Amino acid sequence: MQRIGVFVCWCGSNIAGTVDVQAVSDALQNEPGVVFSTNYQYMCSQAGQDIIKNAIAEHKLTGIVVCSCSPRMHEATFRKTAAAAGLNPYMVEIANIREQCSWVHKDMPTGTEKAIILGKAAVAKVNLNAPLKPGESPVTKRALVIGGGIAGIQTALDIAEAGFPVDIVEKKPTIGGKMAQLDKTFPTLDCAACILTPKMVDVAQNENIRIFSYSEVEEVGGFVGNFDVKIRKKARFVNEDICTGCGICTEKCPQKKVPNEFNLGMDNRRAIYIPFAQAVPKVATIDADYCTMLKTGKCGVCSKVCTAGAIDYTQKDEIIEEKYGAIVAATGFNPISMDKFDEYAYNQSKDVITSLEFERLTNAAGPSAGKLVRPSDGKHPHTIVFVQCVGSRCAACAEKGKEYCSKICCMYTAKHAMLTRDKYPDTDVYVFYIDVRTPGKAFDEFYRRAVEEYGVHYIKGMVGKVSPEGDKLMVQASDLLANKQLHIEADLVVLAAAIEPDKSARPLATQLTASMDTNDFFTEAHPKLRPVESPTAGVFLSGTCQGPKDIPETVSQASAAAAKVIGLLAKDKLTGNPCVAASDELMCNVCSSCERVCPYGAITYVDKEFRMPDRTTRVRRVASVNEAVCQGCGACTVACPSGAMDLKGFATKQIIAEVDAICR
Amino acid sequence: MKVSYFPGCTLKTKAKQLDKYTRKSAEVLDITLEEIENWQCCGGVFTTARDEIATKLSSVRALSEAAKKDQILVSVCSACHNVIKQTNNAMQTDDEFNFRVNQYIDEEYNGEAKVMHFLELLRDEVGFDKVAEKVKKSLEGKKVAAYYGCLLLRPSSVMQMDDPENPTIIEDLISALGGEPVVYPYRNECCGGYIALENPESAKARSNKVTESAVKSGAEIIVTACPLCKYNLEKNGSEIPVVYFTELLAEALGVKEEN
Amino acid sequence: MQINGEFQPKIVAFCCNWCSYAGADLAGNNRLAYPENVKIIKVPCSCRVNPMFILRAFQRGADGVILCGCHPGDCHYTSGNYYTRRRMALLFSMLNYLGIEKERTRVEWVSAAEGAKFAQTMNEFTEAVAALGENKRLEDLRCKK
Amino acid sequence: MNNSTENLQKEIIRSSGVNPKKCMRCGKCSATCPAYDEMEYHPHQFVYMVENGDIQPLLESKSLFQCLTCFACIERCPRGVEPAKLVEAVRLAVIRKQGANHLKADDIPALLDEDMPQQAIVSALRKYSK
Amino acid sequence: MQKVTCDTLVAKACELLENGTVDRVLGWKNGEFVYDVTPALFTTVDDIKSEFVFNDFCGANFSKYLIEETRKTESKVLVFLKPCDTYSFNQLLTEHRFDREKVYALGIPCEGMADITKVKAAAGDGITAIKAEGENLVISTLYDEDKTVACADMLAERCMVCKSKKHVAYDELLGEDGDVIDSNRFDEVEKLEAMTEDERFAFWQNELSRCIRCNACRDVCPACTCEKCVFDNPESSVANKAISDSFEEKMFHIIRAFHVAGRCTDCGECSRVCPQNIPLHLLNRKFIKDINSFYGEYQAGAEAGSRAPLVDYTTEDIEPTDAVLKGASDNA
Repeated sequence: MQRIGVFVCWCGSNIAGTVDVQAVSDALQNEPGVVFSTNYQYMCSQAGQDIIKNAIAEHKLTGIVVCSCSPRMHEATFRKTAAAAGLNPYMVEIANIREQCSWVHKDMPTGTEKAIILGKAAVAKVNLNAPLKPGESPVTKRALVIGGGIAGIQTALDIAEAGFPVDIVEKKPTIGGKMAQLDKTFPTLDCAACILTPKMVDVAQNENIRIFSYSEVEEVGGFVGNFDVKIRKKARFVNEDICTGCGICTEKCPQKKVPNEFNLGMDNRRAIYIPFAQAVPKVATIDADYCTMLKTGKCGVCSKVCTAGAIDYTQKDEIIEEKYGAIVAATGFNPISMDKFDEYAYNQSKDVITSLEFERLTNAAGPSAGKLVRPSDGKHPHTIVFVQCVGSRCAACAEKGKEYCSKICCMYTAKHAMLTRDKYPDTDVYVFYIDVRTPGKAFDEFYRRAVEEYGVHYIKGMVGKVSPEGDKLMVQASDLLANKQLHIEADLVVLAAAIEPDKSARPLATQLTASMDTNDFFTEAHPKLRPVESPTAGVFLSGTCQGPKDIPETVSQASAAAAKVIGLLAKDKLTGNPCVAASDELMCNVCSSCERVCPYGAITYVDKEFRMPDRTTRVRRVASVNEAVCQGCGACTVACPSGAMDLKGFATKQIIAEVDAICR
Repeated sequence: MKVSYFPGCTLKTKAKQLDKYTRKSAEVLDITLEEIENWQCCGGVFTTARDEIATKLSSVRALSEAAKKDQILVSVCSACHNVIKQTNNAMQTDDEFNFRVNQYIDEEYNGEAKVMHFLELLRDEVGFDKVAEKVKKSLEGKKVAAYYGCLLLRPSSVMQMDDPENPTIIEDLISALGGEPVVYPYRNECCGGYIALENPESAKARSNKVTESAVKSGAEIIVTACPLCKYNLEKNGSEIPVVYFTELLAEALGVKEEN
Repeated sequence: MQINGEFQPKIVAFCCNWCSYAGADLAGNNRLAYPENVKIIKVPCSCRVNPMFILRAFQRGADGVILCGCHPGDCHYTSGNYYTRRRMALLFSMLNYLGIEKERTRVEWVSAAEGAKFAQTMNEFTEAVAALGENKRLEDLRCKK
Repeated sequence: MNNSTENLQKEIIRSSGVNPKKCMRCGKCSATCPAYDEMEYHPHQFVYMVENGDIQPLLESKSLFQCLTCFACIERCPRGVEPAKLVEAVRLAVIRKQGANHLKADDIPALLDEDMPQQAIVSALRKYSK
Repeated sequence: MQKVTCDTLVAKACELLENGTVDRVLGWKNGEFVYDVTPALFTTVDDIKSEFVFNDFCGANFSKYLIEETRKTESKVLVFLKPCDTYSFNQLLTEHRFDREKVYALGIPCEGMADITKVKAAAGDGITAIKAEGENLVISTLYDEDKTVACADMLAERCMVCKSKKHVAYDELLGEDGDVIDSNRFDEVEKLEAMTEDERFAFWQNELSRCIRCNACRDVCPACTCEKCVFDNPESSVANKAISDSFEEKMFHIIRAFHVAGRCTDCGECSRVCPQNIPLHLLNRKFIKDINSFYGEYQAGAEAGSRAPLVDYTTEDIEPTDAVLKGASDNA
């Protein structure tokens, strides 16, 4: 029989406000196995933990139940407390009477009654707990960073600086990501390329970093410390080791009509191309969708002009297999499609553009060499209307955009407006906003300067319709403060499109078994306390794949993720999860059902000698669980017809005891 | 192909042309229009209030009739189509409305019928390519502006005919008939509708915007599917002719009587 | 159970640690109320739930049993919820074949981010079970207090 | 808010099926409205005023009858608020009262011309009278 | 009337024993009554010649016996398998329950077995002898003169809806092999599905409340071969060896049916041996029918090594809520 101690936490008034904690500790006092029951204001505090430690010693407790917040919050805390007092940490069970009781129920009687039942279920479970000892597994000291934007670059550099090898997988031909496409950055207005490209060069030169550009993650197996990853290196038809990046091929290629994705299709590139001058690796890539040679077998100009002999039309996709100890997702974002917002006429007029396109238009390396002109006729625009929140803050029921605030648009729009007025004072600039959100260091000051110093017209209201008429854009909008409907004749309309996670993130999350929210942003292990870890051990999050962020935030998070990775790789061994499956070999039928459902291949078969009642021995094959590989899902326990397979920590008897306690 | 046909009251009176050319074109395109027996006026507008039951019963009866015959319910008047489609949607999605409507009708109806505008029928069931094959007298050189108005497109979550802000269905039909579609920004803005009755000035302002925009974009003729749109645009002094799309269709198919 | 003459169903919810259990926590964080009738049992994955647990709950007087797991394709263990889906499809169909009201059993996919869905699901499920009244068909009277 | 206003507010919300609380005050409905200049109270104000129970001025306003039911505000509202439905519900609250029809059958002949389609008459009757 | 005679089987068994292919024979012998045929293990030619029987009452499926038999020695055992038995045989092989090398499987054709309940109903009590004559059975009783009944009228339910006359596994086949039959074995399940929930509950309560928990269904079931049955294992939390309550019985039968779901070959032994005549096969068939309708046609045992539906999945599987509706409305 266990000797169980029950500790009911008030959590200040969080629990005690809706649950009579004294009544709970009194009621649980009489449960089978309970020898001690108490309550305290903050069980997780030092004083609270001391109460637990003292009780363990004083009452010779063999198991404890803490009625408190979610185990996702403090289970680890109380396990450590128990361990410090000499109790096996897996003899601790948490009754979640905060998130799943006091916070969601209305009054004291119902809250108290439910808390008692939850407590009873936890006591019933602990009565059947057994001490568990986690296994150990080695750590592969190499990290994988998926995505080569500023987030991936920063994470990789920090990990490499700490002395661990890192691989970056980037699906585009170059690293750099969205930041490489930007012109200036808010609120300091320093040039994006000037601060990004040195970092890209650092990456290229760092001996600990390998870049797999034009590559994608194909398959992920294994678990924390021991991931097995297959990377598909797509054929770029250029030998990376030989290509010098001289760029002659990209000038001679006769296929000139390929929309240039780096400039968002606002100009053309060749079929063989280097995305931009500072690309890393600076290697040419052939676009197989457009290359005449690859499509028809006739051309070969690039091969002829390449003095290095780097062109290889027969190149095939290559699969690289590598082991990693940690994986960082840094897959970034994209502006959403404007197809569902054609009241702004994005698909009807070339002069309605997104902010990222505006960014390219003002960039010295962009399609207009930095001159702000209308894409339709190359003329200078005299009236520009910026529309904020296009697709952001949409209700789910409207089924068009995103429910969240994209966070960066207010600031970059202020930047665009300010820079326009600075460079072209003859231009009228209107910004239509719902709210201007500027919570950041020097952000509001920046926005105010746009209004006060640069004379940008900020109008509270929304644009309802943009009508292209002749070479003008008729903008119909509301001015809520003046209570007027406005009609502005504009030359250029710039839409602050909502941002969304890159489309590659969802399949990647599935491969990583990392969870995502309904918007396809990766979810954190804890929204406040573990913001750079995914709930899946060994998988970390960097940058906008976790939520909208500006550059400084992205870089901070990237470094934070790197710190977590370094902490993991610095260990030689990892303690595993002791809640793994175990087979009772006497009962095993060898039917192989468990083996068939195991997602990890953790089940093998061994020959076992059994002593029979007549003292003879018989060799029988039985299932055996590899504890280092088993992740403890429990699929096998249900597949097993004889009940030979059970799960430690979530044993059949334990769960049934909980069911019984709840239904009692 | 046999479909149920709901002409609507205006098509029996002021908009006989719309009805006549629809029927003639349908014949050429092997569509049999079976007019719903004893159909009643749809009411012209869909009252959005959820507790308006009686005004929607005539639509439900027509829908139920079509569902019984397992036929698509086709109308050609934008208003009828809008009312019937919205009513059908309410029958499918609003349980309370559905329950109350079913108290009034003999046989239970739960939104089973498929509702299509004649344009959708041409696009999705016949195919514009098939329509193009039957063209006898191409509209070549004719610059035609499609006027959608409100009722064909909105609310798009219910109507689901086309992109509500940048539709192409009529333009595609015009192209199929050999004409040159003119795209202009006001083709999906309101003509003023029934406001013409009590505030003609408001209707005039709306309609003028539409016709001016079409003319500015180089249109020679405007086509519409709605008798009220046609009335408003014409009444308020459109510089260019406004005709039903079916008239151009019949012309191209060679079944328009010269008079 | 009757409280003030009103039937209060007993509802057991098996929740996957990685998704719906966290979803329930999120419902708590956001103070999204749902009936106290719902008592959650944490499992590492929905595929840990043996049909025997569900039958046991009914036998011991539960009026409804709901199982929440990760959305198909999002299982923390890659495929656990797919097995759950098959097992429960067959079990629930069998229970209904035996005359057990189909509204008493349910599987719902609730992610860690869907606190609102969790609360809404529990509200709906409790209401549906309450409308059925007491589970008399699978309850073992000996287990009654 | 007194009782009768509160009941009226509830009734409008119920019959329209619109939840004005979803509004984030962006003003896109008013930006989009073709009849904006004919109105004393604009679509976004309808939503705001119903939400606040400030309904009396709406009941008395001519704006009620200027909405064209073109659904553009419904189409473009980023929050799915559907202002046009609210306008209709307020209008119904007025014309459903005894003798409060905005348009009477007897008035119609004077408003007609020979080209006006039936559709215009029935639509107007639907919208303006009960 | 069986096409293969007892003499043929005896001769074959003796031949295989004598030439050393096998050293034991799993066969049938008479029990207390003529219709009470029981499984038996023969080790000598003499025993076979004197005791071996084969007639219309040899329903017993021997597949399950092979688990224990093949563990005893290294030598081979001869087993007679009717077509339906071969499905169980394959299923056990799939689950690695016996050593195929230690079995000599002799496939025998089957014309369907008689149901003693039907015979008794036709002839009355006190049966002393049953003889097969052509398509008829001649029944002698203590109290009455001989009665002649058509074999076809005496067929067991499972044989009336026989799913297959084809052997899916054997070393040697006696006589001609048949075909998989398009049977209407799900008709009764469909009838139940068409009832209301209340009617179904009443039906099953009436049936299952008769259970005396003799465990015969479990003991005979070729899918119930666990080293230790959960119902006998106090650790399993469902152990309960004796009848205690009508509701408990329902639990027992649901759990048992679920345990064999996807593995049951529909051999019908459970219903055959039930002393209370509970139509237990209707539980198993419901699972088989649902599996077919949810996940595509699957017959456990049709192919050795196949992946059972419950240890398999597709990403597009039906949702449980829809499954319940589909399971109930397929034929409604």
